[in-house]
Amino acid sequence: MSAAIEQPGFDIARIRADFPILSQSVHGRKLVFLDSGASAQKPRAVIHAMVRSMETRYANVHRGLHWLSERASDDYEAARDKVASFLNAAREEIVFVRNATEGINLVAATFGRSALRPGDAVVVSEMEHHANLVPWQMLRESHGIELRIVKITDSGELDFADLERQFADGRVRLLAITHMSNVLGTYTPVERLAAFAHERGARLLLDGAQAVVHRAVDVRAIDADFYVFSGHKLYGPSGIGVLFGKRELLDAMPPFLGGGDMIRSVSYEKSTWAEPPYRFEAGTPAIVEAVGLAAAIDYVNAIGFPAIAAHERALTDHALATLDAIGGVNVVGRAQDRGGVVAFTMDGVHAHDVATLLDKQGIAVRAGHHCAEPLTRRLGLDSTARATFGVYTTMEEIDALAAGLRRVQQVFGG
Amino acid sequence: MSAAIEQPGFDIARIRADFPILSQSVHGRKLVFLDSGASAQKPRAVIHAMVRSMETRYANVHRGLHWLSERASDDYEAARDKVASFLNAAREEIVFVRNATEGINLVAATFGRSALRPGDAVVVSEMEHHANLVPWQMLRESHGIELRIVKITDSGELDFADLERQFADGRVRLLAITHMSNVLGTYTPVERLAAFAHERGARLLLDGAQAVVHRAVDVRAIDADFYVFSGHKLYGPSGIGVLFGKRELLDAMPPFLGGGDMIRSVSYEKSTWAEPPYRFEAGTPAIVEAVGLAAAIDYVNAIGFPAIAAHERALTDHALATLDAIGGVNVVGRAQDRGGVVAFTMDGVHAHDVATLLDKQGIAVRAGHHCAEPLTRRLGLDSTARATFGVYTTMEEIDALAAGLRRVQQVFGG
Amino acid sequence: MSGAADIGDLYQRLIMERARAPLHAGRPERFDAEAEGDNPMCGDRVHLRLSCAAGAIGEVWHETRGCAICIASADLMADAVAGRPRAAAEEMAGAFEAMVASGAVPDRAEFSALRALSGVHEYRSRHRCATLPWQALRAALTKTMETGHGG
Amino acid sequence: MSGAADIGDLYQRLIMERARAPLHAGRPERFDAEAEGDNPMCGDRVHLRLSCAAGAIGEVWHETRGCAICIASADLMADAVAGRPRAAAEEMAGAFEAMVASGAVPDRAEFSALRALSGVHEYRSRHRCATLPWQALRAALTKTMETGHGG
Ligand SMILES: Cc1ncc(COP(=O)(O)O)c(C=O)c1O
Ligand SMILES: Cc1ncc(COP(=O)(O)O)c(C=O)c1O
Repeated sequence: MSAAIEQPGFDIARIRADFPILSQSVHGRKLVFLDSGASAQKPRAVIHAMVRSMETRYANVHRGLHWLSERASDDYEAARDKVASFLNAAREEIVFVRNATEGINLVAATFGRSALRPGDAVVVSEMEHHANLVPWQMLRESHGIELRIVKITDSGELDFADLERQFADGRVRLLAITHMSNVLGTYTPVERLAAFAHERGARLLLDGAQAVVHRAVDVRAIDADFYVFSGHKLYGPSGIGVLFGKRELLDAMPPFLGGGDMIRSVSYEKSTWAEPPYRFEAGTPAIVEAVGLAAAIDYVNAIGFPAIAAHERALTDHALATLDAIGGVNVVGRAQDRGGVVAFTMDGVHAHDVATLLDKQGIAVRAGHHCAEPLTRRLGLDSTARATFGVYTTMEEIDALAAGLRRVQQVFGG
Repeated sequence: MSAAIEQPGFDIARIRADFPILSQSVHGRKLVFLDSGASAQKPRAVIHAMVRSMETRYANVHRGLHWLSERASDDYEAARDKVASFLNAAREEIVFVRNATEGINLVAATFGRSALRPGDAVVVSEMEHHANLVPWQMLRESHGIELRIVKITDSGELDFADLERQFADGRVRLLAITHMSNVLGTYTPVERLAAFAHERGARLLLDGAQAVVHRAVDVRAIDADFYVFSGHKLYGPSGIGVLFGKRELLDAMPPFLGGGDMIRSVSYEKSTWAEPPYRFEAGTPAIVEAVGLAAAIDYVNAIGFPAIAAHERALTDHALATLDAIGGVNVVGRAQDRGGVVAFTMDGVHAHDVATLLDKQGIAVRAGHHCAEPLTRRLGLDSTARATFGVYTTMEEIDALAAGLRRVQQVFGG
Repeated sequence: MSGAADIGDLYQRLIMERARAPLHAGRPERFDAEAEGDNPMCGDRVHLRLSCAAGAIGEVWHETRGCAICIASADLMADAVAGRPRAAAEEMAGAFEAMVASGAVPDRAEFSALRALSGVHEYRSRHRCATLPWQALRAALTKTMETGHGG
Repeated sequence: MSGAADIGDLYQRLIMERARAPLHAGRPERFDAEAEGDNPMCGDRVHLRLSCAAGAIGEVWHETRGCAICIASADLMADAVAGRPRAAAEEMAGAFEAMVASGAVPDRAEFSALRALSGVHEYRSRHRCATLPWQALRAALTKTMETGHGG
């Protein structure tokens, strides 16, 4: 039945065949991987791109005058071009980092310490991942900024009335907010947030770690000032992430880490910095991982975001309907605009026990606070279980989850 | 002839067969890769370990309660154990970073800002890579430490008389120095430096980016306080490096980047930090790359450092003899204890032209200041060409380099 | 894949009973030592209180917020250490942690009930759930000794 | 792999001649504009000085510390732009950079000697060596215009 609502033109069987790991068995059961929101699996195209880089085109980049180094540099910079067009940015605006977390820390340490003054305020929301909270707390400690938390509504959406209040005294210089919650699945209205912030003289940083996987992102159209994401959630390698920053902002920012490649010239008295993006990439970068990320972008582009979004919408609708139909299972987050992240609790059963008992059935979900401890408390909870969907997730897997949850209830005598 | 001095038990043909890239042709010539000091090539074992990780054991680490996540966490933490025993450290003392550069920046940003006070001095040497100079310059700017440069002798060794002078006023709190110069090939006497620094109340950071590839390193025996290296120079993946720090030092250090995984608990008012090493690993780490690094360590351990060191000593002796025999070629660096890094100039020919003309012959060397601009100036030079050796380098390749250099001289009418 | 039994081997009857209706849950009016253990990664939290006399543990009470494994572990621990000399209880804590780490059940009478938790071994990420109460016990015992309390 | 000819195609006779014995090297006593270009990545440095009159370049001198490609490029540039109106020289700079980027030689008389440098195209990491003198030229011309000098 479920298969019938599959999108036309979206050949799920072929997509699944691209991911070697999906044919694994776990505890003797077929793997049902519903933890892509933590990190996605890698298609063969990504793995092959990395192998090819290491087997045929590898050397250190930028400073080599020989053939292999030129090829490796070409590949690395082509990856930057790929990311730039993926986000609709210029290549100078794309900085390679380790992950979304490092991207936000980079902004906090450079923009934060140069463009923000003690007493300026940074606003984040109640639904941030720790990656978009802790760096600002650390900046509060070291630099004396004020950190403000904008409320969310009970349905899991940004509370714009509260946002107005947070901005009322005119001291907010940066709004740092998730583009998609990794617990509630909520998409934030980013164009509106950009206009809102800019009208009030603040910059907008978007944490796109979740959003970028599910939707086409156009940083120009959004008018975002900073945008971060991680390669590993986008079917790309671990160890590589992206910071987009508007050119004039990056130009004005001091360096982050010091070392090779980020300098223009070095003397003991004074060193001068390279132009962006190189200013922010100290030392040997994640060369092979950048190549893998480029392959991941090609992969999702080939499927196409309209198809991906439709697929995930169908999965999410099905998941919400299916889980709601199980008595005692409570989905958290009811935003109007929400995506393939479904967190829930089960009456009388701790999320850890849910996850362990699902795992025994081959079903991988995550349980805990999902690196959003304050949000979990805001919801009045200690932890939730969470199923997240990727391009390879099927309707049958959602049905398997529902069946699995019923078995958990049986074990707990429900 | 050269082959005759090959080490017994060191099967160079078999080793070369482990590295797929070495069978490449460049400009129609057999590749002679003499740029391992910039980044080494990857043996099949490393590539396979990464592929296996992505094809069969991949998920995000640490927070998962399901089978794949436990496997990925096991692998990631087993890589930490592997690195710990590689350096003879405890696993809590091993922090995964992107590269040696990030490792030094981490120490500068955390130890530097907590254990050093404005007015305290940090000593580096004239032969540092920018990675071990620029972070201290940045700390000078932001934190008011004093940066002192200890001289090297004309043979390219540390000048201990000058080191005494630099420490004379008792204000030095950290000696940060390379374990092996990436230009001169000099090994520094690290045990002696540790004793020297410790007697004077200073800590010792060693930049092992080059050394760790060529020699067994025992941080306990050395009594180093911090030690950094990069995976990519050790035949491992890009995007992963290591910081070793003595446990009591790491324990006392504040975090570096903020985000997931590095916290103990998070609330808006106050977050508390995880224990080392996790305190210093914010966000999703380079999981697959850690696995690849573990495979690289297995690979070099299987060959064995005694054999590697002997091989490279033979190569270096041969290279020095061979290049010295070419009139107009001048090797820089004549330290007593030196390894497989041979930088040189050619009379009347700029290093860039040397590198390009060697490349045309399939021979990959590096040219420039090798991220050691102040050292290059100290040597009275603008740039040098540099050949560096790895486990797969052969005597014949050194002969090819010598022949190639003679051809460069012909082109330049020598 | 029909019923619940085949997937629930970790969740044996004893564990489920104790998780649902612990025998030693609660907060006594009087006690000689207390300690908390928490695992911020998942929010599990155990608050232990115990009576001591003449170098031996009297009774143990726990307030546990957490998963079934954690609650059952706290409750079975309370059974197991009641009346034992401090040194013996500490030794048991070590033996329990070793059982979880290795999966091997110690061949001793005191583990006849505790063995129900040996299955946790297979779930490395759940080890902490089972050992948290024992960590809290160690902390409580250390504190008692420091203050000379109940000695 | 016998001789030098087969590897030295980039290093044509003209380039080698100019690198060894540049015709326009040196520092004139009088000049109307000057500019420096440097590539800190490799230490290449070009110091240009030029005379101007009536909106046109007179003569160009260079002091170049760098590789053969850079020296030869500076010297051939000095030949090529001497006597040309500023706008024409700037246009040539663009055409030269395009030639290096694409490898395609413009079909124009002014490039009869400059074409010797088209082979740099194949060596992406050397492009900067060839274009550095032209960047310095642009800088010198911009400065002349700003100061109204030599106009
Ligand atoms: C001595 C030395 N230190 C530090 C580095 C920096 O290494 P990475 O670029 O991997 O951070 C290098 C390599 O370039 C080096 O040779
Ligand atoms: C919304 C959100 N932001 C940030 C992150 C951090 O990503 P990473 O761990 O790759 O830095 C995550 C993923 O864990 C996330 O879901």
